[in-house]
Amino acid sequence: MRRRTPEELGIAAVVVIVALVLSAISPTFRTLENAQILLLNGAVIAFLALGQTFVLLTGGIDLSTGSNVALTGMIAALTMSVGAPWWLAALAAIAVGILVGTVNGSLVHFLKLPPFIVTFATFGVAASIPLILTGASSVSVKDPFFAIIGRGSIFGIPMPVLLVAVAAIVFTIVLRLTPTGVHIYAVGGNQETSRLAGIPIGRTIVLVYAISGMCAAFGGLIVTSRLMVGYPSAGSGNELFYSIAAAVVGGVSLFGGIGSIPGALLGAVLIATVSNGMNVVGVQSYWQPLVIGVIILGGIIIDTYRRRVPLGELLSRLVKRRQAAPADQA
Amino acid sequence: MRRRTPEELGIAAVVVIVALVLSAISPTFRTLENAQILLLNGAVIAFLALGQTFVLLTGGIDLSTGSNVALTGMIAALTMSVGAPWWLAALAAIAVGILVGTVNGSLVHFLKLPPFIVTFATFGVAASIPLILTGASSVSVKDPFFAIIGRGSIFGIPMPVLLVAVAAIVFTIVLRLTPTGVHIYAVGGNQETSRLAGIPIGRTIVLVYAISGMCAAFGGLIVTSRLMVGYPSAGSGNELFYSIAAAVVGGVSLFGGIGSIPGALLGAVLIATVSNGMNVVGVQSYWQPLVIGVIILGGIIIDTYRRRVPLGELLSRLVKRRQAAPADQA
Amino acid sequence: GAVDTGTGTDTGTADGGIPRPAACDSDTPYIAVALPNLTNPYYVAMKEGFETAGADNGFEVEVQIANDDDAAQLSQVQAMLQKKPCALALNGVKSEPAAAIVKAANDAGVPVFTVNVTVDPDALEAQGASIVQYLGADNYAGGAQMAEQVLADLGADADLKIGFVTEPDEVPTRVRDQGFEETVASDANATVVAKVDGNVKPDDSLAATTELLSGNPDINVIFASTGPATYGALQALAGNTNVSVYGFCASEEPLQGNYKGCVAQEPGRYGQLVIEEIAGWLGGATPEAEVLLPLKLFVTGETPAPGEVG
Amino acid sequence: MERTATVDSAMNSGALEVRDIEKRFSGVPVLRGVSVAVRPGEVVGLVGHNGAGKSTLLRIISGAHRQDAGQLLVGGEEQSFSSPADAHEAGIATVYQELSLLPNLTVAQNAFLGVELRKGGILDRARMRRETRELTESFGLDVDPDRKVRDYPVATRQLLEVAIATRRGARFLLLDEPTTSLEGAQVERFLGTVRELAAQGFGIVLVDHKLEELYAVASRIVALVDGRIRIDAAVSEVSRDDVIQAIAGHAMEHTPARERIAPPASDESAPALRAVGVRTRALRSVSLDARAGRVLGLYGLVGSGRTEFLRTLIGLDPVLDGSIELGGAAFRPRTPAHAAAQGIVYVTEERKTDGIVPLLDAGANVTLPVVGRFTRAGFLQRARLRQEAVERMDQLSVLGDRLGPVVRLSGGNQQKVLLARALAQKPRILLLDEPTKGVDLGVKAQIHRMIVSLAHDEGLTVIVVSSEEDEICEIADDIVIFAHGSTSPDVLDASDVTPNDLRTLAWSAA
Ligand SMILES: Nc1ncnc2c1ncn2[C@@H]1O[C@H](COP(=O)(O)OP(=O)(O)OP(=O)(O)O)[C@@H](O)[C@H]1O
Ligand SMILES: Nc1ncnc2c1ncn2[C@@H]1O[C@H](COP(=O)(O)OP(=O)(O)OP(=O)(O)O)[C@@H](O)[C@H]1O
Ligand SMILES: [Mg+2]
Ligand SMILES: [Mg+2]
Repeated sequence: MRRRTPEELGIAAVVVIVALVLSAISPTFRTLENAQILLLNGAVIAFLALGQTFVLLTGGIDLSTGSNVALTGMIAALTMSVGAPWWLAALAAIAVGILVGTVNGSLVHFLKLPPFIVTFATFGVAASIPLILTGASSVSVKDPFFAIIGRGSIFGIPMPVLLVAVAAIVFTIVLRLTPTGVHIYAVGGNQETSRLAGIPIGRTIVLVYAISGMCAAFGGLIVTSRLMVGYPSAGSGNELFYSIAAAVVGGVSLFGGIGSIPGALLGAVLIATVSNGMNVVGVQSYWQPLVIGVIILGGIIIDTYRRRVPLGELLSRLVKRRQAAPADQA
Repeated sequence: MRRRTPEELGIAAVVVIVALVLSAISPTFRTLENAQILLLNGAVIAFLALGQTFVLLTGGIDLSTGSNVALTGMIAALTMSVGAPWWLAALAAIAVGILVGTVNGSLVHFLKLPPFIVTFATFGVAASIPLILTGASSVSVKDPFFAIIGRGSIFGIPMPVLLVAVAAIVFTIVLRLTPTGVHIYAVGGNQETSRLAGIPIGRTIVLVYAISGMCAAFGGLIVTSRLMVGYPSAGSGNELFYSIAAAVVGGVSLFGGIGSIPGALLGAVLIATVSNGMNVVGVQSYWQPLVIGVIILGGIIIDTYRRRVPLGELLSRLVKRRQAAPADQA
Repeated sequence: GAVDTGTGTDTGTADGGIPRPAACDSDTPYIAVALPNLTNPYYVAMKEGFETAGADNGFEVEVQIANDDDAAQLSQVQAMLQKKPCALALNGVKSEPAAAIVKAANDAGVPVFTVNVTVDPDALEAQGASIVQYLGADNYAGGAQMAEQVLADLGADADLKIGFVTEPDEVPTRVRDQGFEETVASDANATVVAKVDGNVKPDDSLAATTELLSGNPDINVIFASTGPATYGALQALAGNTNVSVYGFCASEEPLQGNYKGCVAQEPGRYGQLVIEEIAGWLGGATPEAEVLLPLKLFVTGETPAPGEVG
Repeated sequence: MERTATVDSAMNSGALEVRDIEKRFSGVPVLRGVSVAVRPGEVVGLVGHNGAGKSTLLRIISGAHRQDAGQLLVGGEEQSFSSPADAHEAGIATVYQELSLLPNLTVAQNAFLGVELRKGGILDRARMRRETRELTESFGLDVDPDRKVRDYPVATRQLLEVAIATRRGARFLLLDEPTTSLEGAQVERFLGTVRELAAQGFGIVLVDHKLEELYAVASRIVALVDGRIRIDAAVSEVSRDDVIQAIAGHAMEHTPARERIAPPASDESAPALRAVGVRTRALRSVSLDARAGRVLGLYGLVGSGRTEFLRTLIGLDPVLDGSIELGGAAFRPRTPAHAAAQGIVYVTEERKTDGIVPLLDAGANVTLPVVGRFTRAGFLQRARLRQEAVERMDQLSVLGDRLGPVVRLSGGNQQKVLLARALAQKPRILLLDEPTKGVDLGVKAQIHRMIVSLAHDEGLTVIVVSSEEDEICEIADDIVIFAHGSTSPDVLDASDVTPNDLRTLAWSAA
């Protein structure tokens, strides 16, 4: 019976609560335009969080994703600067993103290295290449149609938001409805068992890192297209951190085997909402890290509490809480 | 027989190899002064890595440690700015560092929250407080004797290096020779099993975060004392990342239960050596992230390989490697 | 003795004129240059300025990049000081921590020429350190220039709702904000509505600006205190004609539409000027304590040339 | 604490008793009012079908779970344990069903976990090492106190855990299926220890599915069925048949499984699987033939290399020397997936490490290796998958919440899930390592029949490793004895061998 309520409900509730509070504080927060802006600004982190979710599900971590944003964005800009059309540039960026991921996955699997170190190394490599290629300067995008990725919209929904939505749907299908999805959870749940069960572990691991790399490429394309310039420090800010936090807030375990795409997406929306709310409501920039931290913490406390206690029992538990504690937390 | 060679040997060998190569390339690298500078610069990351090791051993992670450097450094500077002597300021900073850690540990243990999120939140809080307290400006250190922490030296050994050495020895003793140490490994090995064995899990978890907070405070004191100014963006660079990487490079598992203080220390020395080497040898700034990444990766490959194959067998294995592959990776 | 308290030696050079290290009299005097990073094109240009001018003036110039880490910059400088340079040209990562670097150079008897980022005078005094010269843009004037331009364009008593896209954690940007704010205050109808943090990055500035406007739809003027912030703010505005953008110039971005004015620094030239100041000093001239360079103003229809950046 | 000191304190204190214990998990009742007592010096044998609630009861007494209702008394005094540490305090030591030593710690560290000896604030490692050695030696274990527990085989770990439990200053010992990994001689030795401990005044609760073992040591038999006590009587007052009747719900036919259907004559054609002089890191020389339609039993002492051999067949350890043939053709095991492609399927003896994926549900665990077979256009056919899982689980009578994480199933039911997984893979050659570990006696007989039938009726080649001589004799057609990583030269015909012969043979080989 507890199982029936989806795991993501708690974090969804938190998102709603935070949005309601912000709407109450600021009338501008609750406008449709602001909702668009919120989602648009959250799109890159959401993409990274989606990719990261795959990696985390197998018990890995992908630190390279932030600088992969810069690398792929730069690749797109450079490709266009030599005259290629926008779609070719986009493909090139995605190919490079997947390549970085494939390298990560191969090193992790075939050399049995800790993912933290492997992706730390590729993080450095991916950060250096754009700097080396361009001498730290930016590269303007030449093909105006490239703007469609970051600035276009369909029925008023910004293209990056659509891309995230499509990716989330596809990824959810992959995880829930294909053998690969089962394999990903199994590898993260118990790699030894998975090996004995004949699951192609190598393929699974390389795949998740490749997906993460692809997501980073989409992040790079969005950033570059929104600014219409490729620059080497893109994605070097809080993106990586926030994207991992988004996944974890959404219930993805750093130890593998637990979590879902909708959860990670909701985590990203929560972070986007809070970040947007800060600026819209006008919280002083010094206070922002503190407020973000406290809200996320509060959210996860609510969520954790809900997970442990089925919604129905919540009230009665609150009364006689003391007695229940030790054993069921096992 | 394999047991007899300490786990840390591989990474020590890597440090030696890297140092030898750098010495061969650059005559300045192999000077005594440069060794001092190298260790001095590595001191903050080493401290953070030592603290992080405790947390990682229990299967947690401490992201707050970077901004805790800023917070504690600022506390020291502010304490002196109201007239307190340097040692009182140092104690105040250490107390605040421990406090932050204790809050982390308590939230992790008592509310059963993911360490990533808890310390992500305290990271924000610890980053905001110095900004709020001082309006983002720096606070000059008033007591000249405070310089002893960061600039002093005994027998030519810089004080921060001494502090790291003392801390490493004390921590090694704690981990290897006290019940608390055994409990830390146990909790990281399997928390449920440890609970069944009657280990005081709560105390252990709070303790490791407190130690990490204390190490951050030492980091904060060193930074502040070296620059003789408390400033709110201290520790906000690569410190956090590098300190975790140092621990992992040194053989500490992100999943808990495995690793040692000497290992983490060697990891920190490796990172310090590589960072210093880059600058001394004159690797172009654009190339540095790439070179650092590749060297660390190379180091960990050597180390992993050594761990898997006892040194003696190494040579014969190298010859007929193909045949041996599948099973040893288990 | 065995124990060095690290409280420093009083070299006495702080008050007794500029020291002249032996290296200054070699054939190619060695000049140490410390810059914060190379990910901002600003410093790329400055580095080139240093290197070209160094070659022209017969110096051996070594440029070290701190990757925005103050402590790393300190140790980089310490490393270069061991090679006994003739002078140190310092663009600190942050104003206050840089004082420790100056102090280290003072102790080594090496004169310090600072550029672009001022070293906090209080911190210098607290540490008993001194610099020879500060050379850089007049940030306050830059902000003020933009405010004047706003008032000239929109009217001295225009109803202004101003939003800032800035970097509140850094001194130069705060000084620019201050210059703008204090100058625009002459218009009684001007109000500063909100300030957001653009992190000196175009993407963060883009996001922050969209949110700034979303929260404050009545804003009609944006002041962006850095080049990347200006660029990001412009991208955030695409199509929105109600808002005018003023700020420090985005690199090579033509001023058109609602991008109405910007001021530019010339980091390459700053590097060159520092070298020339050092050369002049070696030739016997007395360097001025402060060289404040006016910023170059650009208005609608103009485009900053390469190297002219905010 | 010294054992003699424990005896004294145990003598003058009363019984450990639970009254009307109730426990639910997610609303589902598991214990429905259980009352039972154990007095010092007494061995209570606790039996019950898989999922009856035995482990849950033990976990409540040991403070690992909290009961929903009911009381817990020690020496007539009501206790309230809020953690296992409290139970330790009250003199209760527990060996849990799932091995719970910490593999990343050394033997000595595990032995003194939570009760470390100190000298001047730091660990007295020399003394702990010494006492650990004394302790393990008294249990006949040859282990190095300074080696990590992960280096030792399951059986050793199991005995080690019991040994450690006795030295925690305990008066009561709760042992949850402590013999599942032990081979015959070890079991006997272990039972001797239990008797000795009882004589010293320990009150012992022993959970075990093997009635012979219980009848050998218990003074009282308690049968737990569906969360209620069905039998609680002195051994002399209750017959084995009564117990079986209570647990399995029906009297068991005593016809040995293999006599039900005659095996095909062992023909002289090429064996389905042949090993010739196989040498690996852990095996010296293994040669044997396994024939289609027959069950080959591998017997040997712990550490003799049986598990190693099975794992070598699926490519987990490289073959250094010798050869393996599959249906006459040379076969070089590469990976489990590769072996599975040849129809070779392995069921592990270590559920926790490489058996289950703990947080996936039971059905997903069953169908894990075959998900790829249930797809259409690349997508899972979830209904068919579920159906397959349910069928397999029904076949093996998996009881409990099949939709929750498999780790929440009782131990025996997890074991059934592993077997169900093997069946789902439709193997040609089935390698079973301790297949009925922890399975209750009703289902065990059923599994035995199933194994025999898979070979005899469906023509599979089955290789079974078991430390239970009875089991081997019951289901195997041929038997090969392992010792020190080598096989005995001759194949025994199972119909000629008694469990006792097996033991003698294994000992003489070793
Ligand atoms: N932590 C838990 N959460 C939910 N259900 C549980 C949990 N632990 C046990 N159960 C359920 O309680 C029931 C009794 O389990 P228990 O482990 O006590 O059985 P058992 O008698 O020891 O069986 P076995 O002989 O297989 O070991 C089972 O249905 C099991 O699925
Ligand atoms: N005495 C021992 N000390 C340390 N490791 C051992 C010992 N005996 C066996 N091992 C290791 O334990 C593992 C399992 O042992 P093995 O497969 O030889 O046992 P087995 O005959 O299957 O016995 P069982 O399955 O009954 O435990 C192997 O990896 C083996 O190398
Ligand atoms: Mg059980
Ligand atoms: Mg075995």
